Amino acid sequence: MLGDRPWEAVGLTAEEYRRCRDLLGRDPSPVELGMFGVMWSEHCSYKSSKLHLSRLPSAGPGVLQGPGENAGVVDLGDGLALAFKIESHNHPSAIEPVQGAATGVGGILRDIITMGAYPIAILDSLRFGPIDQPRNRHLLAGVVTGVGWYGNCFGCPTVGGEVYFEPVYAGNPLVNAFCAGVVRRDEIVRGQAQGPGNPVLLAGARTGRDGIHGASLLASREFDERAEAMRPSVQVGDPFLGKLLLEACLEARATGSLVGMNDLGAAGLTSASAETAARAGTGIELNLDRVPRREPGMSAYEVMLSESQERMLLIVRPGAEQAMIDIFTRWGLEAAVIGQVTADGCIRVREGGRVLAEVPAAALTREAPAYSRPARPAARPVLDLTRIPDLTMADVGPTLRRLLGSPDLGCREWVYRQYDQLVGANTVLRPGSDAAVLRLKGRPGGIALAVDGNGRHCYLDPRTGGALAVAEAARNVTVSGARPVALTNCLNFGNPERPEIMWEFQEVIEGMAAACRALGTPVTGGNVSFYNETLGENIYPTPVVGMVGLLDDIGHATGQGFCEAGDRIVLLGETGGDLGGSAYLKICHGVVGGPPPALDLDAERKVQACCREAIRAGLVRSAHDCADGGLAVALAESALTAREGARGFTVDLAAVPVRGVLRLDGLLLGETPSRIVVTAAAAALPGLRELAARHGVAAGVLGQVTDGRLAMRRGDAIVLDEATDGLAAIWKGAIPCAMGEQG
Amino acid sequence: MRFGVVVFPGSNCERDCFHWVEQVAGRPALPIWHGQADLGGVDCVILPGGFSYGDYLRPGAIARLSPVMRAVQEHAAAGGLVLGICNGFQILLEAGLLPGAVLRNRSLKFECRDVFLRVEDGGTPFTRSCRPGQVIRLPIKHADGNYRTAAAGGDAPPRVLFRYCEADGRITAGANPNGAQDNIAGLANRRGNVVGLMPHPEVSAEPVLGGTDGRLLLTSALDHWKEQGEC
Amino acid sequence: MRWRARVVVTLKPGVLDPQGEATRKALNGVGFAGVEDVRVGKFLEVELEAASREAAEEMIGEMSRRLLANPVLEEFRYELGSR
Amino acid sequence: MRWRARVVVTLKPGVLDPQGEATRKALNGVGFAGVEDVRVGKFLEVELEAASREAAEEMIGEMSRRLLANPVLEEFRYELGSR
Ligand SMILES: Nc1ncnc2c1ncn2[C@@H]1O[C@H](COP(=O)(O)OP(=O)(O)O)[C@@H](O)[C@H]1O
Ligand SMILES: [Mg+2]
Repeated sequence: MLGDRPWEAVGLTAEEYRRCRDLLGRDPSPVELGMFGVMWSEHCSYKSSKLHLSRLPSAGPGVLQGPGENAGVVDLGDGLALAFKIESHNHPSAIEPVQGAATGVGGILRDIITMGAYPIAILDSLRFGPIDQPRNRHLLAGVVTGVGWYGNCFGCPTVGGEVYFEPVYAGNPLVNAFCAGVVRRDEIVRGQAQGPGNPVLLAGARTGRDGIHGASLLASREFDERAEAMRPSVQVGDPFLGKLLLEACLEARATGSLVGMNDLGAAGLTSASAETAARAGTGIELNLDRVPRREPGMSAYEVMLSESQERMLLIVRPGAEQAMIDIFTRWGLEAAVIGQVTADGCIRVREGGRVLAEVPAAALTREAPAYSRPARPAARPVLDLTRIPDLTMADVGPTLRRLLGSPDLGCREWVYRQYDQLVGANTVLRPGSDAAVLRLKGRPGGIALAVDGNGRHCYLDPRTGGALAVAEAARNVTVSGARPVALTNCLNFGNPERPEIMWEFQEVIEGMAAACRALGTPVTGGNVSFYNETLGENIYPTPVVGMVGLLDDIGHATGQGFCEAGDRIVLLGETGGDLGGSAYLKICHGVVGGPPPALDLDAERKVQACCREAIRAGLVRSAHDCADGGLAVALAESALTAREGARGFTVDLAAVPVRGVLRLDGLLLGETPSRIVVTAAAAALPGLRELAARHGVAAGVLGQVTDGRLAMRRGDAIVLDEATDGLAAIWKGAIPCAMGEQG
Repeated sequence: MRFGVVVFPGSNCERDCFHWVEQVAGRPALPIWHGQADLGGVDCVILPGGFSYGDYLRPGAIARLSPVMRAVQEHAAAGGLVLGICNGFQILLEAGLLPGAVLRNRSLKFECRDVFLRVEDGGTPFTRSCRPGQVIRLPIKHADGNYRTAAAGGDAPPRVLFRYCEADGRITAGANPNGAQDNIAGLANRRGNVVGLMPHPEVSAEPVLGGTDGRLLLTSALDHWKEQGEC
Repeated sequence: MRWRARVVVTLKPGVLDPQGEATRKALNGVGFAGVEDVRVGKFLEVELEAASREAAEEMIGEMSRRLLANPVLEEFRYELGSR
Repeated sequence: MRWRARVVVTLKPGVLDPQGEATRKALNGVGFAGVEDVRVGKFLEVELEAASREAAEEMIGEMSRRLLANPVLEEFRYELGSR
């Protein structure tokens, strides 16, 4: 009845089919095969990645929940904790950008809610092809609409993110969504089906035919014409229902009768039941006749695999069923007892009295295949700087204009203006600075959040790139006044069946692991998205790091914008003039090559420690790290995002602490990491100098904050003298113009 | 003075409103469930922002049918204070408690940013502690704030409380974030006891959040109440 | 008896239509130069149970006035068919 | 010649319609118990200039596919009349 190659229909290999037959000791039934298909998909099983992920450090003093649950959790002190996680929704967003992005946000919100937490912040990390092409504009516009629609309607602020444009993402846009939520330590909920005999409820939306095989077919395969044909399986989000689900779940938790909870995401009911049972070492018996359905005539197979949104699986104490159902009904939601926890470790599926599936939960989860796929280093384009003439001083103005006016470095306001950045009344630092900062009501402190990952750097040297991603995310949190404590990561890669992709993956992980250890930021969880390949083209290896930092005193929140004319501008850290993989070479010379900037983890740790202490000591007024576009762009951004009356600077490049003799382009636009531009009142300079010396960090006093003009000298030669307003118009107009919305 | 905040399915600024009232008035506000037939005896009822019923069909269209809205109608008719913020304002429009309606923003996009507002009328319980002509700064965050008076026009112009303006108070097209007719950001009924506005005072009432002008509406209401000597 | 009503809700003439305007611009932009005006409204399909056609008409008119259309800026019309 | 097209854009059968669902619940809630299902779509009136009926039909079909309807989730139909 299943044909002679039954595995193909569910995306398994003949070998994998044999494996599940061995585990069952018989042929799988159609429903069972469907369950194996989704649970053993790359997306759900991590079969190509799990052997390597274990290399990432995951333990640390503040970590209350590491990898393995729906989200990681760190301690905020005084009985409060923060749950946070990042997820990808790349392929769905490529097929239908609005719904794909919206359901991505909905999914990550439910991961946080599942921990019993109240979501307080979303960040979105986006990658598209160049927006001079209509399709990429369509994707950017649609994805931003979708992220905004879900987050705004749900009522969780979107406080940060990033957007990159590279040709490699044209066929495979990346849409990664990060969410953080607060929960009392003693109220953390786990996705575990504890206690045989406990009733199992399905709550939220009704179950429909949406997204059948989303996990196995969309998220776990390279992307080609066939994907077009799968369009009917696109899920539709309902943020309104999502918000009601949040309220109802919080009430359910408050009853004290909630034993465990798990959202229904990829692989729907199959995954939620198998995961919760496997985590608790129990089984679950499901009676599909009780599942509230949206459409008639759905088969058991469809019910088990449906990826209908806004649903939760709840495990409750016996006798609490009706109370729970009443809560959901009051919020206008469906809720029904669909089964119970068992002791035999099996997921047993009944319908119409018949048993349609009986599979050990472990077989669907722990026993899934794990591959150590072959890996082979790949050559990367070298950089011959002798073929690229250095900038003359006369070039600097035009070059800066060109960079600030490019979609790569232009202002992101067009994006974040479409997001509610404020709901929740916690947002202290909004999008537009290095990290977002939120206060914690009724407490002295707060949190800082940033997402970062430079795919170009990772492509040129995956190991260094992986370390740089962690370092930049930590730096962005540090310059905002916080102490980085932990991170979640979303690893976006190409086809793992290609040895060079596996090599990239392993290298990135090694690099990240080293940086995590050096900076003391364990990885509490994340997500892997493979098969970002379209018609043979693979994306850059793109690890996106979502970093969490803590502020003991919300008063330490520090923005990147200059604050007051007359303040001194100090550059912390040495400039090495690293041009490899820089935004400058890409934008102005169309070159992506050479080694990415070298990262000295010890120097990185020192400069961040120095910056944090300076902020805590009240020595600095603004702080901004040097990233894409290097020193020149960092200085310009600080002026362009400055307070009124402080929108300019005058600096002398001769004061920049350098390693060796540098070209002008390397000095201004090289992307040497571990550098931070801070401003301080003149009176605070000695203290700052002394502090830097104590930390062994080079500190160059470049000049001071002015208003109205951006001016650079080198000795007494004028390098740059531009009106701030002119540059501001170019910078702010970059994306609107590219989107064809204004001249 | 007792404040209440109505909770509709899909409201998402109700917690911010509770916090706001607590911060400014110093006492908690009473939660009022959309299914309730009465307002629990509050003196001022706040309809919070958010996406009641997902903004499906039209913002506020479904919420205005909730049982609680009859109580709000009666409270308003009896001269009780009613404040609608963003979606709350849209609900008041749909319910006919304030004149006019909103369309999608001119940009067709959700717009989240700070705007300057010129206070046009300091004579209502919610604006009395502002100087007429005073310029305040509050954030907006909405996709449907493009205010229109009735198509037919015929009826009297609305009692405008706030207009979008430049930092110096000039009313310009450039200062209009959503295309609203005559830069209208907020208005009142003739009597002045029912007020609605698109901007969000509740998230801009503490220094740590970067603005305090949001306090004005509540301090006004409190002054008004003291004067009535009913505190 | 079971009925299907098709309700069309449109902006009253003269009410500006940001969506329609944007759609026209977009269409002109991608080469449909001949497009002179676009107005965007809603199309609702309502399936209902009612004793008679009159009862059904009654219901539809009523619900359109109360919910489906905003009397300030919109007008509506409908067709009724049996299922 | 000048034409007016009426384009109706609806969700494909089976595609979830949260808006229609919320509207149905609301209608049931305020006493329209007989309402069993609501689906919400778009209604567009497009005025255009085209040499012939064929040319106009051609244009409308083309613009509906490219812009007015989202082929992933929606389907469309239209009527064409001259003005
Ligand atoms: N997709 C997005 N959503 C929300 N905020 C964004 C997005 N992209 C960029 N931003 C914000 O714009 C600012 C600049 O972004 P970026 O240049 O990536 O900062 P950095 O270089 O410090 O990582 C940051 O505040 C960031 O949070
Ligand atoms: Mg930065």
